Amino acid sequence: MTATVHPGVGTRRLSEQPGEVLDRRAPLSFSWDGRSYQAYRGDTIVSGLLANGVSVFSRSFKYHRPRGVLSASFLDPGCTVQVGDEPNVRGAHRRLEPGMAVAPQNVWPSLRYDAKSANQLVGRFLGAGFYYKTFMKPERLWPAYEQVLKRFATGGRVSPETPHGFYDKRYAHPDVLVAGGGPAGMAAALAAAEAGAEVLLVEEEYDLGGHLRWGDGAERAVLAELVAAVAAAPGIEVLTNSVVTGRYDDNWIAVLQRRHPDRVGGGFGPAGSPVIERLVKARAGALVVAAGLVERPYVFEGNDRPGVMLSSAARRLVNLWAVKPGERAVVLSANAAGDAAAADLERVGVEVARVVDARSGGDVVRALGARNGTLSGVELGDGTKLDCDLLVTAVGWTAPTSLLNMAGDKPVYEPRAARFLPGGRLPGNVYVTGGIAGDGTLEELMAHARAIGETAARGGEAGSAPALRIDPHPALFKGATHGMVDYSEDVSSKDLVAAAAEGYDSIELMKRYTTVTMGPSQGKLETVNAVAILSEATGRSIAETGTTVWRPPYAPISLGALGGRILEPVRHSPMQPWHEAHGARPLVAGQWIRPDHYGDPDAEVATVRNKVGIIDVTPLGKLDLRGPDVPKLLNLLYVNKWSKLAVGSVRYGVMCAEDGVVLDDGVTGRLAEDRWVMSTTSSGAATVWEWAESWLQTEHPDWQVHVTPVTTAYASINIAGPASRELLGRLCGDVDLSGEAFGYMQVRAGTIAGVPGCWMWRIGFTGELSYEIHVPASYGLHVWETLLDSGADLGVGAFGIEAQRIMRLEKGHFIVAQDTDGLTKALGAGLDWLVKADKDDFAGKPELAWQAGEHYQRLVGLQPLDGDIVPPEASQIVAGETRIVGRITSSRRSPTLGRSICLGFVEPDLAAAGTIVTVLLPDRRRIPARVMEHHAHYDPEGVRLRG
Amino acid sequence: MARANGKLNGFAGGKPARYSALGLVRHGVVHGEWPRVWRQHELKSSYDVVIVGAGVHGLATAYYLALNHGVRRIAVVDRGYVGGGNSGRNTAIVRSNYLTPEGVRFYDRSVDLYEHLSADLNFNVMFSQRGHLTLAHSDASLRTMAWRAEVNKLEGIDSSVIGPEEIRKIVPYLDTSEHTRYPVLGALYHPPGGTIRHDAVNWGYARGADARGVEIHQQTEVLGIETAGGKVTGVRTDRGHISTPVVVNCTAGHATLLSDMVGVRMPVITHPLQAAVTEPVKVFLDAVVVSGTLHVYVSQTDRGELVFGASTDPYASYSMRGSLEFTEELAGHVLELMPAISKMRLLRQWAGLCDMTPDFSPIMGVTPVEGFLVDVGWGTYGFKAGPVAGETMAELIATGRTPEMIAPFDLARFAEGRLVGEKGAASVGH
Amino acid sequence: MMRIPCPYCGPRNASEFAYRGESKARPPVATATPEAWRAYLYDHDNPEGWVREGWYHRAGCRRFLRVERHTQTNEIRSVEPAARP
Amino acid sequence: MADLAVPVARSPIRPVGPAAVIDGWEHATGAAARGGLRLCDLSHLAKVTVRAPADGATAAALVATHGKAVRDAGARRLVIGSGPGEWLVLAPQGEGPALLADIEARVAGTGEFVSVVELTHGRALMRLSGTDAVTGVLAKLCAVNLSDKATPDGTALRTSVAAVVTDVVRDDVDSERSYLLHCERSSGQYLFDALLDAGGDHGIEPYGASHKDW
Ligand SMILES: Cc1cc2nc3c(=O)[nH]c(=O)nc-3n(C[C@H](O)[C@H](O)[C@H](O)COP(=O)(O)OP(=O)(O)OC[C@H]3O[C@@H](n4cnc5c(N)ncnc54)[C@H](O)[C@@H]3O)c2cc1C
Ligand SMILES: NC(=O)c1ccc[n+]([C@@H]2O[C@H](COP(=O)([O-])OP(=O)(O)OC[C@H]3O[C@@H](n4cnc5c(N)ncnc54)[C@H](O)[C@@H]3O)[C@@H](O)[C@H]2O)c1
Ligand SMILES: Cc1cc2nc3c(=O)[nH]c(=O)nc-3n(C[C@H](O)[C@H](O)[C@H](O)COP(=O)(O)O)c2cc1C
Ligand SMILES: [Zn+2]
Repeated sequence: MTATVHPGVGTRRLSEQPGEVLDRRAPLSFSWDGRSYQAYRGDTIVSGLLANGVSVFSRSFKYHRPRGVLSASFLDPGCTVQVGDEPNVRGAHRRLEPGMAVAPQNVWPSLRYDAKSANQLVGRFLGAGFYYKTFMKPERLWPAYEQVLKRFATGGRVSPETPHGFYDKRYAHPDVLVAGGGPAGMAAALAAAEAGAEVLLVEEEYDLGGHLRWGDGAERAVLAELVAAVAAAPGIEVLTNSVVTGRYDDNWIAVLQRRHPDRVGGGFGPAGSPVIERLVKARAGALVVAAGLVERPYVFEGNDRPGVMLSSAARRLVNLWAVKPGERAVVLSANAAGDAAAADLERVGVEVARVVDARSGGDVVRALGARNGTLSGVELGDGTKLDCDLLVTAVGWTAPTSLLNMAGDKPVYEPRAARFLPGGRLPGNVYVTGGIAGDGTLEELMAHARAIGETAARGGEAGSAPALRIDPHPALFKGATHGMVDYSEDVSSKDLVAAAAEGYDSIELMKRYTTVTMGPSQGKLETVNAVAILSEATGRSIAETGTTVWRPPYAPISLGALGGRILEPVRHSPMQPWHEAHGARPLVAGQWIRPDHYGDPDAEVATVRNKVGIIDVTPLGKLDLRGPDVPKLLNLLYVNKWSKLAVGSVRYGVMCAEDGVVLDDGVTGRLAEDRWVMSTTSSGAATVWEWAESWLQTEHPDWQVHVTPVTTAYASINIAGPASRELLGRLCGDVDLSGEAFGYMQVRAGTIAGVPGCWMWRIGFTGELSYEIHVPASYGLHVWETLLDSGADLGVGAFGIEAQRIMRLEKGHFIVAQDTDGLTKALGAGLDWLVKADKDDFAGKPELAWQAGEHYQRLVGLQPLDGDIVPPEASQIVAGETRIVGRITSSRRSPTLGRSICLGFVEPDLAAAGTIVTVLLPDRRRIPARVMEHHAHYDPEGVRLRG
Repeated sequence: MARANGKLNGFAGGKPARYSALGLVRHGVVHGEWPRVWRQHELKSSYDVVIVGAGVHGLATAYYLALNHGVRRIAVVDRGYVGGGNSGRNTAIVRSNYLTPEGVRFYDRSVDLYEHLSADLNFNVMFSQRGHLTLAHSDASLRTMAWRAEVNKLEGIDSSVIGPEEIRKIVPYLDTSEHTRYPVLGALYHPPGGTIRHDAVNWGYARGADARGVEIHQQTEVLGIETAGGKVTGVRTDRGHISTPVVVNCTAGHATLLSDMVGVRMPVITHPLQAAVTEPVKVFLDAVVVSGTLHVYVSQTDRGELVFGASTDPYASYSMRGSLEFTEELAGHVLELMPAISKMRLLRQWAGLCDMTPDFSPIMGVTPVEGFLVDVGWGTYGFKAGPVAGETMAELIATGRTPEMIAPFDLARFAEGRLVGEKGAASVGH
Repeated sequence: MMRIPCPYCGPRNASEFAYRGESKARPPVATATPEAWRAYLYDHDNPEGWVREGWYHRAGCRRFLRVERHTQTNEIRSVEPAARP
Repeated sequence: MADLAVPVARSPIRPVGPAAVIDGWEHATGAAARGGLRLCDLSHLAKVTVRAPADGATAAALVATHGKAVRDAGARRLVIGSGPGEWLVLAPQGEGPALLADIEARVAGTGEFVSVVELTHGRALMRLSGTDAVTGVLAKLCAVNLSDKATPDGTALRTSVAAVVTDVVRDDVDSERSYLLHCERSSGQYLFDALLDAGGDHGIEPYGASHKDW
């Protein structure tokens, strides 16, 4: 077949190739660096550009050398481009789409004229790690130097305008997950499916087939058969343009599914699916790794010039995308792949000037460059110089063992084959087959794959299938000259040798010092060359030298895909519609969204103090406790005593952890002989439930107690203020609310606003006469609205958290975790009166017993002498210039008292009432404040409360 | 080892060449080789001090022992390579805006030392004081930030609480709108905080210590510690036995395994801590941004990658394999903070092993076994403390007296109930 | 992600469980010395190897479990209810 | 403001589309075609939990074992073995008190330590039904294997769905794939919205079931 350049699209486009993936009926246009080009559907960005004669796609990181195609695959380091607002797109992988705006990214000011390429000249001074050796002095100049260094950062650009797109996730449970859709992967998948397994077959490229896709007619025939068989097999789900990115504990496997332009909905669902990428999280019964082999570059001078490429790149360009990679080629071949590349090139009309056979000692010494840096010729080992614009190398393979290493395996170097092989230290549910595992004819590899697929489906031992053989291969890593090892990091073999000589002479130190293998391809192309060069420099063998650690992800994953949809549960009370309708300012309190206030918290305070207010306290934790042993549990959890609580009564309690630190507080009431309800703080609800369960299940499984969380089974409303009795009385006919019948710290059950099954407690955080009512949650909104409606003439109003905080501070009630911290034990919080050391046991008891003899700060009420100054919370209390002797934990201006009030910690010798302490304000003013007799600033005797 | 002696081993004139820009040019022109950063040695049969762990703590301790106290016969042994533990895998955030006065003073001394370390070591450690922001998403965390700021200011640290307006100016990519799930209400801003090239610190200390006669032994694992009459007498390694009266445990995540060798119990649990980097993009983020509520922090290196950290793994483990859920949560939370970077890609994740203590403070000083000292419990935050820990541990070893600065961090505090209050403000640690 | 074979629910992702740390016996409150009590609070074996520890199946059966796990491989060799015999 | 004379019960999930009060409960009344992917709020159903020894007389009386859901009372009720020694019983709207009394009577004679708690108002309940896509949509939010082999019709399990602890019951209706999802009340709206989001590309439709039909 003679090759001609296709007239319509592109100057290097070949006529139709038998294995091509182009849709010649679907031309498309796209732009590159601001200019418009034509290509076909099926082209990658790079094949489309090459077809148009563009062969330089980026500039290297440090020296700004021009870069072209190397591997023509996802890994290709020089083909990273910007697409719209997406940085670092792999141009040799990503398919072109109509209208795509592609730009080079590591250039300044332009790809053709790149000012930073001047670095090439000074490059000899900028060896690896140069920055460690300079800019130390003068110290004050370092920040300026740093700004210069930063400008050399590689990569594309992000945009602040990029919307957080639609990224999806799903879970999967395949019996067998196959990584790699080459012949081995497909054969393994088919055998596993035949054995009855549900199989997930994942292929990184857009199509199944692996290397068969760019192979000869016989290989394409096998490919067609395999593809048809996979399509027909029940139980195989195929994901293409998808990559297995990680294998984690217990075969938890991450698969990144990328958009596939040929599939309905991009492969994500019905047409029009908005999904950009999807992370599939698979719990696989077995993982079969059939990742094939990655072709390894050869290190010699000029090996990074555009025009020097791997044999697989040349074959892919010709056979998949019908692109002529050059006009005159030299091929360095150490294996069949190189020979096949030479044949392919000849077939399509590339003049093959020489096939240099490395198996018989042939070598390439340097690639010569034209003025623009691209390839103009090669110098061979025998000194011959040949003109060419294409140099193809086929010097061997690297096994991409990354997934196996994540599973605990260590690659082992096989000198005969000149590559690392899987080490065989795999967990029982991970299998390997195909080229990554060994050599053989296509038939032999597929037979092995079938055996492995069948074994994996059964959960059998990997070793039961006969192993693949290992063929000899010449060891070619670095030639006679120095060249590029890590293309994306711009690290040369000279850098590596220098680093080794400086003492960075283990592969891990060398990696960190030179940054070799730390770039976007993570060493898949580079590691083995780096290891070989280090081995030569130190005289240690390659096996002794070892590789760096392979880590997830196998291929980079977008943050969008990892993040997925935001799943942040939020919780709302039944009264939320009312709050929203009435302009409540939302307060985020953990998962709960609560009304902070409705516009004027001081006015809300006044309403409560003078009339009556209602507040939604639904998030208060509520645990239904039943069983004969509840008093035992209460005695264990709380620091105070519970044995004698009468039916109809409630009591306040404080819980400490085993280290004596205050954990939570709340009231617990006894509703019936064997039924109790414990309330907890809103944020402590889950913790206390778990705390109770842990005691019951681990220490006292014999106790008969059932704990049921009922926090949101009830809408909780506190009705507070002098008119609260009147208001509640209007809605509740079946409970005598008089002070005599229903006293302070009592609980009653009854019907409110027509809703039966409510209970009400006479308690209150605000210090006013108040009733905390708990109504079946579905009726919460009804009761809330009814309270407001029927109390209109009493001046009832809703109040929010802020008003409640002001009032509780007026009353001196502490809030756990605000007025206590991670080390505050009960006595420090002023709870001496509550702690009952004569109880046999309770959580944290020993610590509290010992605390009495210790030095600890005490929580006290404080008032600045100047009542107009409100010291911000966290203001420190100081003695002398800087000695900290306490701090303000809560502070507000009290609208009721018309002055500032506080709670705070002070050293014990300052805790006596009347002591004047110095508060240091954030603005550095020092103000005097008086330690008060009580925590409460308002109605310390609780007259109003009991009223 | 073909060239073990001769070229690869030892400085030409016994002194390291000074690094300088001029030196770079000279080496560039004449293609001379730089001398080794540190030398290789045969293991001797005895040393005055054996430091276990060639992380920043072990190396800095050796360096200051030699530098400040003239101690010479020091061996730093490590079962891997220099800086291969947490010191080589941390996110390299340095700051001093802690909560307790003792903590603030201690870390501030470290920042001081770091500020001059490049010059002192003649090795550029690239300390980048780009500013450090700890976001507050609730009034509770705003209160803790204020608390820290107040204590910090009293100790003379540049630290204050700033509002969303100012935050936006420092970090334009941050979503400071009110209607996010976790609105940004404010932040603790600490201008001298920043990042450092962690490897450079490790190598710089190693080079400096080596130049002062310290022997650094890589690939040397301690298998046992010998005692007689309650005193340390020697160390058993996989390369042979060493007699020594002093062993210093600087092994971070392996701290209890080493202490177990002499029967010293320590309240340390080893939790993996993971980190990750993205592919590089052009620099768009200057400051270090931390969110305790969202368990994540991020900075951008001069190379352009974002470096992410988070909270420790939820359960104790010695596994450094890492997990997918770490990256998922990380990305989800980062995108809540900076929704515009969803197209950046995560390049690599890794883990270290953190020695967590009950009060988020280290354990430093003597133990019940004479001659067995510890400098552990550095958890998720100990890289920044390397210099000061080295300086104070060296003083303790050389003088036998516990410096006042580290007295609060003694091992006995747990049995005596004197925990340090850093837990009070424990957010995402680093 | 590690999987924990819950005796009640079957194998589930570790993220459904809350880690409770090494299982330790609570010293008798009446006689505990500060040393013994604080060893209970703070001391851990922290081995690199097999450890017996508590897990709570928070998103499942809500049972407290005692799990034997290897801290290097995360392999689990036994799971049982946490109730002390 | 609504007419406050008669108490109205409301689900934690706000109705999408038209709504009406039926027998004291506010209901969405929109319809969705059978066969399509759809989601319906069933929070109005009566719910009672029972705690008792896992293997005693109470357990025998309730029939369902942990992990299974069985129809009872002529299919009017669903007894769900929601945990070891823990059951959740569902019944039509308004039957909460009767259900409670009935179960209490059934367990009274056992002599076992039993707690029966009505949680009608404390939990949210919804049904996700439709074609095969149902599994795909739920699999976006729930890590448990939803295949027929692993979790056939009649399976009950508690797990995390969209990061909320949820009882998932495979409860096919007329051989159409269907799941009941039951969670703590205040997260109900969030879970409902998360399912609508997950099913968005499959055209998920919210609808209101007749309160007697579930
Ligand atoms: C992901 C991550 C992020 C972090 N981020 C920060 C941060 O931003 N800022 C910060 O200040 N801190 C951070 N830290 C914490 C910090 O890294 C550590 O506290 C610090 O590096 C500890 O240093 P080290 O010298 O004590 O221990 P390491 O550096 O861990 O060194 C201990 C050494 O001991 C060796 N060793 C162990 N056992 C033996 C033995 N038996 N024989 C011989 N050698 C042995 C190990 O090989 C290791 O090299 C982070 C940690 C991690 C893991
Ligand atoms: N002649 C060539 O050019 C060439 C190249 C490679 C392999 N081979 C030969 O191929 C035979 C082996 O076939 P095979 O099937 O093992 O290899 P293969 O290279 O044909 O197929 C492996 C496939 O796995 C995919 N893959 C790799 N890692 C992946 C991951 N993490 N997730 C998803 N997909 C991933 C690759 O994209 C590739 O398509 C051997 O004979 C080998 O020598 C030949
Ligand atoms: C601050 C910092 C930045 C890093 N940047 C990169 C990077 O750009 N590329 C890379 O491959 N790894 C990077 N790493 C990770 C290292 O490659 C490596 O994973 C880490 O040091 C842990 O070592 P290990 O993976 O060998 O166990 C970075 C690590 C740190 C601590
Ligand atoms: Zn369970």
